[in-house]
Amino acid sequence: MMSSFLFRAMDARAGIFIAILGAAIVLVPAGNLFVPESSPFHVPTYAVTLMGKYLTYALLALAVDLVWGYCGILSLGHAAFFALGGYAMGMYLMRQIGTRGVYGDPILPDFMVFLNWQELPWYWYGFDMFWFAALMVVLVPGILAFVFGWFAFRSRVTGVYLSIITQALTYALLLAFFRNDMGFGGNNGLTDFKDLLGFDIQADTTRAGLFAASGIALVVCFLICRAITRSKLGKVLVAVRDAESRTRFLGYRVEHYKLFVWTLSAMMAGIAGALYVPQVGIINPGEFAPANSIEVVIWVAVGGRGTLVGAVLGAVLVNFAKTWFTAALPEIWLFALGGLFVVVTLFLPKGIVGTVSQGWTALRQRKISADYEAGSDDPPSAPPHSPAARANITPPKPPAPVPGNAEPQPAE
Amino acid sequence: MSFLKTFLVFLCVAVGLAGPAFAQSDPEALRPLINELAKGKYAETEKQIGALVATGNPAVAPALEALGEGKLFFRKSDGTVFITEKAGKSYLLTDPLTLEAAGEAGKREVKKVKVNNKLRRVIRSALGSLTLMAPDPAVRKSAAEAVFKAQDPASIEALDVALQAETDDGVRTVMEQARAAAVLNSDLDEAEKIKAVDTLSDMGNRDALSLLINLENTSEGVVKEAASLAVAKIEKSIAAWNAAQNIWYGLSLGSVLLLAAIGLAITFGVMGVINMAHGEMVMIGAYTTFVVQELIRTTAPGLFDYSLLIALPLAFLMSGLVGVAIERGVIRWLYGRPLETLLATWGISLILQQAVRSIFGPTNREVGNPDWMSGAFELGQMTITYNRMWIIVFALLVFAGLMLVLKKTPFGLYTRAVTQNRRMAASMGIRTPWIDALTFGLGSGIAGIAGVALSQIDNVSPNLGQGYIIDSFMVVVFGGVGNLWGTLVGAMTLGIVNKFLEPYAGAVLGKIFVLVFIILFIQKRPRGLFALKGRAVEA
Amino acid sequence: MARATSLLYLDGVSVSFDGFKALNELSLTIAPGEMRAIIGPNGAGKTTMMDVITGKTQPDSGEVFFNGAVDLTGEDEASIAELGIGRKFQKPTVFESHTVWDNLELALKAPRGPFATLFHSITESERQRIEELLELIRLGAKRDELAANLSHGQKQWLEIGMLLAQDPKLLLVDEPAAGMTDAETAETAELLKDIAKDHSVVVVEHDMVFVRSLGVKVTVLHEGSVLAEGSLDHVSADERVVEVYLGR
Amino acid sequence: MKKTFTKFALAGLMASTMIGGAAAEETIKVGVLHSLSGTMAISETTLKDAMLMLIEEQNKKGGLLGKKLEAVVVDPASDWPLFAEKARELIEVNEVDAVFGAWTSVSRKSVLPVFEELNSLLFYPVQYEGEESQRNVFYTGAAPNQQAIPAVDYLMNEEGVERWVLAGTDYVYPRTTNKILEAYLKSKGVAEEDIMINYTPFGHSDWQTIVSDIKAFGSAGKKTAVVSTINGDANVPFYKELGNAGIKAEDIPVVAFSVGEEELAGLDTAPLVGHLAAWNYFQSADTDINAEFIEAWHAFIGDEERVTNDPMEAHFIGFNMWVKAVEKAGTTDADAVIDAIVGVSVPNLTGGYSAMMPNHHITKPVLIGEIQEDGQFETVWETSGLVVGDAWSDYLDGSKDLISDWRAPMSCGNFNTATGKCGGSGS
Repeated sequence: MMSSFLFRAMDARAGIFIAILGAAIVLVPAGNLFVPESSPFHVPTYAVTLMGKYLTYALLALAVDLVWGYCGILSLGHAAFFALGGYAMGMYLMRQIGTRGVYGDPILPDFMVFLNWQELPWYWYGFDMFWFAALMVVLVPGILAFVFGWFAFRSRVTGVYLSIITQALTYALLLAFFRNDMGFGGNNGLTDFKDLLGFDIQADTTRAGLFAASGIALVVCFLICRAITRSKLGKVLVAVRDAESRTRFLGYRVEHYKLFVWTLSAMMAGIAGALYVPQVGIINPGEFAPANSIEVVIWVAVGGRGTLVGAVLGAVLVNFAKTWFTAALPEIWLFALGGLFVVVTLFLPKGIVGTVSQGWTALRQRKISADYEAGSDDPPSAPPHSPAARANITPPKPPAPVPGNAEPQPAE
Repeated sequence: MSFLKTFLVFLCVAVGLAGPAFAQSDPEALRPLINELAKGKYAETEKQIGALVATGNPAVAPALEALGEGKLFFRKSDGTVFITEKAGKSYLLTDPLTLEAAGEAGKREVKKVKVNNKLRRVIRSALGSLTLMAPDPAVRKSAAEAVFKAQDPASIEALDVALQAETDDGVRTVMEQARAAAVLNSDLDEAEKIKAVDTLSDMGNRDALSLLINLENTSEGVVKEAASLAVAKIEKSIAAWNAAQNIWYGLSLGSVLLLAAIGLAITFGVMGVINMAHGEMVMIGAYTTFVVQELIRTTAPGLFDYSLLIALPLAFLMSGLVGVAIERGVIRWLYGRPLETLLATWGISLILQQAVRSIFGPTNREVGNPDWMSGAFELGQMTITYNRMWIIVFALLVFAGLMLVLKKTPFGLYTRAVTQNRRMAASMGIRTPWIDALTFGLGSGIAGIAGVALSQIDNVSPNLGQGYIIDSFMVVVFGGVGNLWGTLVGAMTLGIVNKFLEPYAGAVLGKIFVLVFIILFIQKRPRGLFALKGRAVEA
Repeated sequence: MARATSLLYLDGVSVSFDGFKALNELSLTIAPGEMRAIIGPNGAGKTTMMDVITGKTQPDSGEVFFNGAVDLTGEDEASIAELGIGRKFQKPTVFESHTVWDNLELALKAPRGPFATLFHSITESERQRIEELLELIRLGAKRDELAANLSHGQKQWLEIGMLLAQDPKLLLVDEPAAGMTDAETAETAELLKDIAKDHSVVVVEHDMVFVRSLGVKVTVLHEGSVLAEGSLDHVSADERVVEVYLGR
Repeated sequence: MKKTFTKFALAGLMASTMIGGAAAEETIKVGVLHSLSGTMAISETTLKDAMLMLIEEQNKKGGLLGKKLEAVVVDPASDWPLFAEKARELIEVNEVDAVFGAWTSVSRKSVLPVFEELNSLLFYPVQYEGEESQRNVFYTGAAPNQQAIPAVDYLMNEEGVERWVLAGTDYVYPRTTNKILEAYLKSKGVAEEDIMINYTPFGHSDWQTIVSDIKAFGSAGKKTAVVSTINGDANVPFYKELGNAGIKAEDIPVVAFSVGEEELAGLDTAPLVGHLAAWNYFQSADTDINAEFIEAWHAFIGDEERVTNDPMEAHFIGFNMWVKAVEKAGTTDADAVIDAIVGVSVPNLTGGYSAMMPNHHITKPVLIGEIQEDGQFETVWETSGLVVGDAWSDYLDGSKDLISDWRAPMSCGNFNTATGKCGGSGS
């Protein structure tokens, strides 16, 4: 059963994607560690860390795409789960510092010594063990998502209302973690990490290892998402996205389905956060900022909503653009980035992958119709499983939502 | 200090009895004393002020006033002291005694006589005593208030003289209170002190409380008892007023939220555009106010008090035009794809922020409060600041105006028609694209005039809009999307809840609680406060 | 008829929206194996009645029982569907971004839990059942077509097919013939009669020709309660019915 | 621009640094790491401009070691992890020899490990909470003992304040400063109930409740003052509320540590005359070197209205110290500069000389100024000599035994004098 479940995840398209990622997972660290610096094929450590960060962002985008692209839940608060995973990892890294902190306290992190905390708060216990922290990386976001989703989906909070309360959630967490009294380092967050599982966090090998770990996590999560979206459950999710109440009348407990992907997605976001923190070297409440969550949605939209490859591509491309713009055009990069969003929306409404596969479909369709003309009298049609096929039928300008009786539905 | 006190008494009594005689004496005799002010540090300056006051001559008042305001300068070359007024790069000099113009001096020729807070306090009480008998009741009142703050027993006699001559009841009350304050500090007998306690107890505000608490701690016997009673009484009444104060603060915060959210209630609530650039429309309104004020400052300073009124229509137009441009340029291609409006307007908001940063610079710009929006008045034990009051009034006016436009004008009718059934409206001959553009412009314009009001209480910086966008969405969603009344009630509710939580939980926790409250509330009412029920909802 | 022997039993059901009474003391009983047509002018409460039965709307007062013993008030849509009540909407609602085949597969009677569907692989018997249904609703050639690309009539049929795939005890069918050509309408009537052989069916319809062709007992709703009940000829003769509904 | 892209794409994505090194022969590169967008742009953009001006002036004087200086500006966008990434980019990709930048504590904390790992130099120009001393970082802003404590002394002695409100934004600088002040005040005999501590979030804009609390606290019959560590943006609405509520400096003075000329530029200061700030520099400083600096600044920025402020002076001092140290060492090599810079002394803008101390903090005068109607400060008090920046506060339990000395042989940022070991207080 399990093998058929995973088997479903594979096809040519996924194969290409995984091959590219796999090559990166091998080549980038190798290029950093084994190729001499003088060689043109040497990958600088800076690039390894940067790309490692992109991969964690890609994983976060994948998580958002799973709930939004396939189930129609527009989360404007996914950065919260990302940050919680990051904090769990950060707490582990903090405990690993031991006596190497500036005050040399063997137990208490520096910021606690500094604020005169006498002992470790209870919720910091256990984080000195990696397995515990690793468990918390998925459990804390998972449980929060489960509780939040349990209430929200049962109460049938949908559309923009759901989006806004997810935003309220991340905003509330931002303010809470920002408080120094919470015991998470306040605005400065957790920083000054030394080592991870005994490896020096600043060593090139560790960085290469983290890059590879991020890549592998991305591949595994991609396969899981792929398997889910291609299973019957995936079909139910799309059904929920397109006609929620119809799905209910078929006897599906929509809230259970939503809760399942929502929690899973939060856990994936948590893993992304956990891999992100050791690579950038800091976690602080800024990660909870609502603007971050909105940005993730934008990555997905740019890459192509409802296509897993699109989410990954979008995250990497937008962040690469950001890295480049902030260095090349530091004074006016916001014009470029803002302009990019507007242009993508106007001219690539299905995102990059969506538009490309739309073109691909059009080509195939032409071919199919040629085949049909040759031998069959059935009319040509778009192949299944193609988001582009839906694009064809989107009317250019359907009526705007009506006040009162149909609220705006960002989740469509 | 003590010799100063003695002289003050002398002076006040003397002025009261024979003021005119002094006024006629030769002012030139005072000049060496005034020129002394140019010398020495704060401690010396304090003594010199004392010496000036000791002359008992009201002619020293202008010089002291100028000193307090930091307008007293001395010429470096000869040490002569002048009252100055800045004029471009140089100073206009005025003789401190004759008050006649005395030419000009360059920036580097003159130097300011330094004052600090302590000196300003000394000057304030000195001037208070000097002007207790001034002809203008307003001056007498502020003089009495200054004396009240000084709490100087030496001023009792002067106050008694002034009280006898006083005709204005309002001023008389203040003088009595000032006398009571002074009596508490004096060595007068218990009966006098108890009488003073009564006066202060009637006064009943925080200033009186402060004095009485002090008395309670320092006195003994009957006086202490009376003071304790009075303190208890005042504290009780202040506690009662606190609830009213919290409601007021809540309404005030609510009105700010309402202003921020009301434009969004149109662009998002009515039109369904998830307008992330809404905050930037507010920002444009605030910057328009800044530009208007700059122009007024340079061309017609007299109009400064009207600057906000002038800025209002301009801000509406500016933000409205930008809104129309956004609608025509971007959003009209995106109807029916609300999510993509989020993406595009987010991009637009980045562009607008950076544009403002490039044009006006990244730093805060100064937008002044006109006189009628500065200061505060007391209502019972509540302090009500004028700017907050006007913002509440303004928010309600904007709300009422918007309701009128939407309910009573043809434009409002068309808007409702288009948003309810576009095809039907179009087939009835309504130009729906223009209605879309104008409705979006209206929402943006309202955000612009909100910016005018918010410029009075907040930073005018490129980040202005970002600070309000999340709160605005919360308010609109909490109130129920598409319902203006919901926005009004939502804003006020959130404001008041926040302000009642703040004293107990602190500002940060209070805000967290409000957010959690919104999350829980939406569970209970998944479509906001003013949701429509029935079949239409699922349509 | 007594509650115990009925399939569906509504007694004194009232629903109001913001003061408007959509259902007013409505009582209605459907026997097992029965097919019933429900007619009534706009706003008579037909759709609201369906909503109450399927759990979308909770009644303000009154009783709703299924199978004589199961109280439907307080149950949600999914559990009512699981009990065996299927519904077809007035406006055809199929999953437009799924193929015809997937639409039927989703509707097919099978465990409905997330984990069951996650690890679900289609079985031979399921495949056969879908083939049968495709045959029945005449969409065999379009099995891989996206539902969005079907014609209006085909969507109606697909939805009926989905209803059958659920294998419910009771089918609620809201205006199945709306927007169909005459030929399609006739075929639909035949199909429904076919279905009624082993299911209970409640049909809401405006089209009198269609109702007549079904040839079953008719209930007339007006202002949220039952105005008349009996054969179509019987109710057509009722003066009150003529007045509110047929009297144009 | 195309060239930049190619260069970056290659360096960043395709694993090549070949082109990156090409230009390094002709110029000495200086990194400028200040946010030009986001919430901190409001304060940091000015510092970027100040750096560009200083570099331009140095080039007019003939550059450094016979080479021209070249500024490399990046935008970390008020995003703290991005600071670390951009710092790495500056050092690894652009190969800068020193970086001038960061403002908030968290951005400094974020970049610290990067400078340590890559052994480069950071000059940090903002007053901060102390409790830190790092080999690769030079703290040219004030430590708490160079700002907070003298200000409290002034209020106590000159204004006779007995009751204190410590109001701050809830982050590490106010927390630490208030902790130090609380300990200090108690050591001066101030009772617990005469100290009120209040924290607010960043960008707090509704100050009605807090201002009214301050008013209430101030009506207990004792002279009261507010010590404000409220950060940046939140100050404008705070002072507006204060002014409107009629809290006069003569009654309840507010002394601020984060309000400078630049913050006042966004305010109508007429109602605020007399409120105080403690800094190491005011634009009003009456010295020739300051007049020159202001003139150069106005010419550079093309706006006579732009003000100067304390962090700009810190960059002025830090940059000149770096230049002098590089000249002394004869190279821009980080280790050589770190050795050479301790003891370097350069003129500051208030008429004296500031020197780099072995703990990588500098000596500064402390000035207390009162706000004037024209948005400037008037110095009402200043320390008679220079104050040495103290990395580890004497008023905190965890750090009172710690000292820092980066000269050989100690070379330690947290030497414990009680245990005689390097590496914190231990336990």
